Amino acid sequence: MISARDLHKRFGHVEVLKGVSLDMGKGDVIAVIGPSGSGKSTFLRCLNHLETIDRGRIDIEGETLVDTDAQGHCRYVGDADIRRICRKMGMVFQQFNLFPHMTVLQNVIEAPITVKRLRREQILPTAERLLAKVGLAEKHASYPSQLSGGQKQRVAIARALAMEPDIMLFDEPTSALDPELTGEVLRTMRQLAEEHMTMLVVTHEMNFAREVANRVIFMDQGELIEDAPAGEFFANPCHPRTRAFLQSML
Amino acid sequence: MISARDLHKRFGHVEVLKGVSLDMGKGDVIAVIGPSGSGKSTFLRCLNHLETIDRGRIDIEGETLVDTDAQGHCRYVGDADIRRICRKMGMVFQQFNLFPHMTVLQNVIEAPITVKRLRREQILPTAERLLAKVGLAEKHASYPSQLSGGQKQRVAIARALAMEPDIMLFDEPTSALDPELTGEVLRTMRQLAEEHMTMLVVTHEMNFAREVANRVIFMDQGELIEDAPAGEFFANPCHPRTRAFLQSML
Amino acid sequence: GNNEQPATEAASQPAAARKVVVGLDDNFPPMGFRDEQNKLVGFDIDLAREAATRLGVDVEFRPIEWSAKEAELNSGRIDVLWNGLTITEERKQHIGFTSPYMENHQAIVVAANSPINTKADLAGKVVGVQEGSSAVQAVEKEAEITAALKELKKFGDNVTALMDLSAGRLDAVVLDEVVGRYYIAKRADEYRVLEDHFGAEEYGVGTAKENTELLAKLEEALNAMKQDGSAARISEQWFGKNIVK
Amino acid sequence: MDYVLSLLGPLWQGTTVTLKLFFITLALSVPLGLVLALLRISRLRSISTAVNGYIWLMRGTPLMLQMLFIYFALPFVPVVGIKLPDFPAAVVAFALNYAAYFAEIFRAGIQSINKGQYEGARVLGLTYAQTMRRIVLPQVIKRILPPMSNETITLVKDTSLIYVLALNDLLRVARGIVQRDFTTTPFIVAAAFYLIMTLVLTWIFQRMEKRYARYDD
Amino acid sequence: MDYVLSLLGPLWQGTTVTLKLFFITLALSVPLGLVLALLRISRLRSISTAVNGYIWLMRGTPLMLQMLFIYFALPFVPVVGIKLPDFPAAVVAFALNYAAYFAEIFRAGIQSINKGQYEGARVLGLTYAQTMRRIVLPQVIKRILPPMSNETITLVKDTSLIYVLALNDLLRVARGIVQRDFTTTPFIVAAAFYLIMTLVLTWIFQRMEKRYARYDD
Ligand SMILES: Nc1ncnc2c1ncn2[C@@H]1O[C@H](COP(=O)(O)OP(=O)(O)OP(=O)(O)O)[C@@H](O)[C@H]1O
Ligand SMILES: Nc1ncnc2c1ncn2[C@@H]1O[C@H](COP(=O)(O)OP(=O)(O)OP(=O)(O)O)[C@@H](O)[C@H]1O
Ligand SMILES: [Mg+2]
Ligand SMILES: [Mg+2]
Repeated sequence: MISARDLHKRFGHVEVLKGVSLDMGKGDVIAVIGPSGSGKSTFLRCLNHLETIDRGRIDIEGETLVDTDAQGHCRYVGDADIRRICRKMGMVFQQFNLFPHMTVLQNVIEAPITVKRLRREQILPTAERLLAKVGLAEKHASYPSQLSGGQKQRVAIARALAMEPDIMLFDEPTSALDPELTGEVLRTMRQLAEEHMTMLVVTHEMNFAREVANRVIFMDQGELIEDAPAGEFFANPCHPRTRAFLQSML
Repeated sequence: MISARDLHKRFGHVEVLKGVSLDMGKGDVIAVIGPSGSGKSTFLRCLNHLETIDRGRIDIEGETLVDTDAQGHCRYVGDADIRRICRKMGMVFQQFNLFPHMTVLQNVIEAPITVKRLRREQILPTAERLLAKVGLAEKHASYPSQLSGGQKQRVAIARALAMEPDIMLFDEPTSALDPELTGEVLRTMRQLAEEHMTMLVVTHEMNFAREVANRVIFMDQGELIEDAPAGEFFANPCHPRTRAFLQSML
Repeated sequence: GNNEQPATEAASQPAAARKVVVGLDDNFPPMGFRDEQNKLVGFDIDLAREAATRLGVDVEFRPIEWSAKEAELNSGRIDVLWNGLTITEERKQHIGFTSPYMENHQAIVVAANSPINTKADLAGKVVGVQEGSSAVQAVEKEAEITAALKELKKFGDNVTALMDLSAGRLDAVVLDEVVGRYYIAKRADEYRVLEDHFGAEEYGVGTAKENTELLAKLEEALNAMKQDGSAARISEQWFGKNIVK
Repeated sequence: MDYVLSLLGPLWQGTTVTLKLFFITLALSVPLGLVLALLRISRLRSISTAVNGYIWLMRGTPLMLQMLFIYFALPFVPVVGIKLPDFPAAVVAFALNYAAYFAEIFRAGIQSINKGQYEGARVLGLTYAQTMRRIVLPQVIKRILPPMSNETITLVKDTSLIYVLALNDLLRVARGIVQRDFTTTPFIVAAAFYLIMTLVLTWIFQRMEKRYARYDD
Repeated sequence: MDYVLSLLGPLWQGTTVTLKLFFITLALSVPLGLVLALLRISRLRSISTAVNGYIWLMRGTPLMLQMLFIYFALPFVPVVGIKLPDFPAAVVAFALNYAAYFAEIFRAGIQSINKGQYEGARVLGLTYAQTMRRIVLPQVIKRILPPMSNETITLVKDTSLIYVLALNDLLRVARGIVQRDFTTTPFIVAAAFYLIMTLVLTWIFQRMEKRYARYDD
């Protein structure tokens, strides 16, 4: 579904991604872990064009989003194509980024109506089903500010799902939440995984990585150091840096 | 050191504290746990007069801060006395509440100079010792906005200690922090406990409660339900609500 | 020199007999205005100076907002109004006047190429005047003409009105002839003055109504100046001929 | 008291001039200000700089001067020169001047919207224009209400500057009567008129703020 | 060109009047505004309401009217009535008016400071006065710089209203010369003078903002 080859990205003088590659198949649930500042978020953001890469190649479901030619010039496809390709990926942020001036329901149906040009009646059943799925059917008329953090994040997930993406990207979806609220979001994500959604999840929740992900990758200082099936990753990490990190998290 | 008797507190129609009592001896390290909204913060804030109680009695080191007479009228001592008594307690907040316009050092020496009327030279050695103790000696000239969350919280601890309190109150000192930054703050608190500081700590960190506290109290819906030595508390909780809560946290 | 400074001090003192405060519009050439050095000059200024010398008092010139002249006089901040002040019946109710020292017409100024030649031609036209000037009363006194006008526009000052005349949005401006001639001299090719006018009138010096003592003294000084020719001399300096009467 | 009643007619006539200028200015300067704000944050350096210069010029010189300029000097400027009648000239000056102030308010409002809102809209596939129209601007309205309220109330009082073009707004009518009748009562009545107008405005803005209070940022 | 040079002297004299009024107003209205703001947020309902009414009155009526009132009508008011000379009357009106505006800016600034700052200071034993002086107000300064900058620039231009008291500020001197010489050049030169003044102010405020940028909230 996603193929990233040798991604490079620098902010000013700092090289944040130093050649990261990843292949992701349909139904994969990959957890991305690593210390703060290692480039996890930047990697995710490069995949869906929230950041532009400096070198490398990204293909999404067989379509090339960006490639680098022999002279080292990085070329993106046209704006409309970028939008079309990136729409295959839904994204959930740490800070939710819900639209505060819209109710929960409006948040969910906004993009289908504006982007996909569906009529309200067409999307409403889907939206209600999704809200029920994340356990928020009765909150459809609330504003985001009236929700707890865990509820906000579940709305964000429903909003992303309403665009029917093939792949979901999560950037630390629970780290702005109280420990007690984390559980409900993780449950929703676990449910998605069980329905075979393809997911790429940056997380600090080791339990989630251990139990839900089928692959775990470890990033440090802009490099992808380890990439292994979940069980193996925790039982027997190859790299000393991975081991040190896992120790510090327990 | 602290004796609270039958504290009652309501916000509007909601009774948030329904008769909470606690006795705390010198050197006690008490962890307060309980679900969100159970009144933990309110209890702490009543102890040092950030909220006024509606009924009950509070004594700090043998001095009465507030008492309720036979008619049920709650009487606080005079303003100057309140300030003097409450100064025996230092407090650390979840949101740090550092002064953003002052450097780390200025944050630490502000109260000793303004409140205790010490000269700068008198307090400087203490301040430097405290900053070294929390591992931030070299950050003394930084502004709070230039620090990580964990560093901010450690400055907040040093700032409270600079007033030489006999008791330290902590209200979820780590819950605004990334998991990785939590460790450094907990280490500082553990060190304080080892130096026999009397501490009352509202926390979600079960490990801290288990390993550092000598007593754990559990609050639910404005009541103090369980109060036991730490080992006993986790090994063998009496109350079903405590058991349910502990389960959900694991 | 700079007249504001002493002015502010004067107002805080009780009416000093040794000093007379003259209120004037310092944007009223040629009667009173500021030269390139920002000094107050003008025909009325010279006349007032001469009179003060004769009375043996200091004179202080105080710029006022002309449209607030009655209030200034009334509040006692100034003693005298001396700035091409037209004697009218309305004003006589609030202001004590000396006998006239000069005759003036409410002249009608039109663009050089304008078809307007008489008062009657003003029917259906837009006419400008200075707010608070005697031109307003002069025009409004002739009720039929006023009624026939398309509009009587009241400007903050005469120059704004004259500029609007140049811009073609006005058809005529009514203003004191002495003032009008001053401006027309500056742009002779643009304007002309009609034979017709809105009546003759007279300039006098004004004081507060109850201040009869000062009024009498001013009257005396003015008469003396007319008789010994010093008034005529000042007039020749400013207008090239003696128009003092 | 009878005297006060006799003032109401003329003062009301002045008030209609004041209100007319007020509403036309508002109707023109708000959209113009929005366009200027969007140009100001545009990535095209030259456009942004030009708009910035315009705003600087309009905010740096007195409105009265701008009005005199448009009325008297503009007709002689080549190409753009046009001779406007008095009220339209005042309207143009007011609209151009207030558009500059509103542009700054809008710009600050737009820039106060969190980057996360743009990213949230972007990953859902909204274009820049859609993001502005559906996500950003609706939120901007809530945030700019307080400065807009201030500026609008200032506008009510600024209308009195049109006396320089010999237009009879409320304050000028009052001054005329003060001269005629030799009493300051008309000022007091005029002050009451202004207070009523600003009160109504304050009330309208408070209602709007209340309406937008149904959600928090 | 020679003509323009000959204008500089008189216009500069007008500018000194403008600047004098500007600086005296600023020096009086800023402290007065601060006092009003503190009274406005006081818990004593009656004081807070009274200050609120004062601010409403001063912001709801035109400054020009206030000036005319203080100059012409105040002397006849019993008890407080006092006859002020022209420049002091203008200064009083400007100071009272701008104090009301500054008070609102200060109040908003003070209320924008997080409750946590008060609590942080309180648990350290600081009194309310100490908290204000050492913790709150220093932070307020940073936050109010942008609106203060706006208001101050408006003040520069508002000074031209003192023409109603026949004081020769920059704009009135320019108008006087226009009347004497019958040309609009003095207006253009005056506009340049205003632009220079507002530029200098903008620059000063930018430097202050930069200075306070060393910390973030
Ligand atoms: N827009 C930006 N401009 C400059 N530097 C940036 C930017 N975004 C990120 N960085 C830097 O790039 C590095 C990698 O950041 P990134 O957010 O990808 O890390 P991360 O692994 O997601 O960390 P965290 O766990 O804290 O979210 C960091 O050093 C960060 O400071
Ligand atoms: N200032 C206030 N006004 C009204 N209600 C309040 C106020 N402060 C707290 N409450 C309410 O009192 C109850 C107890 O709040 P408190 O903050 O003490 O709980 P807590 O146990 O500290 O919860 P948490 O773990 O979320 O911090 C909650 O229902 C809360 O909504
Ligand atoms: Mg990240
Ligand atoms: Mg709490």
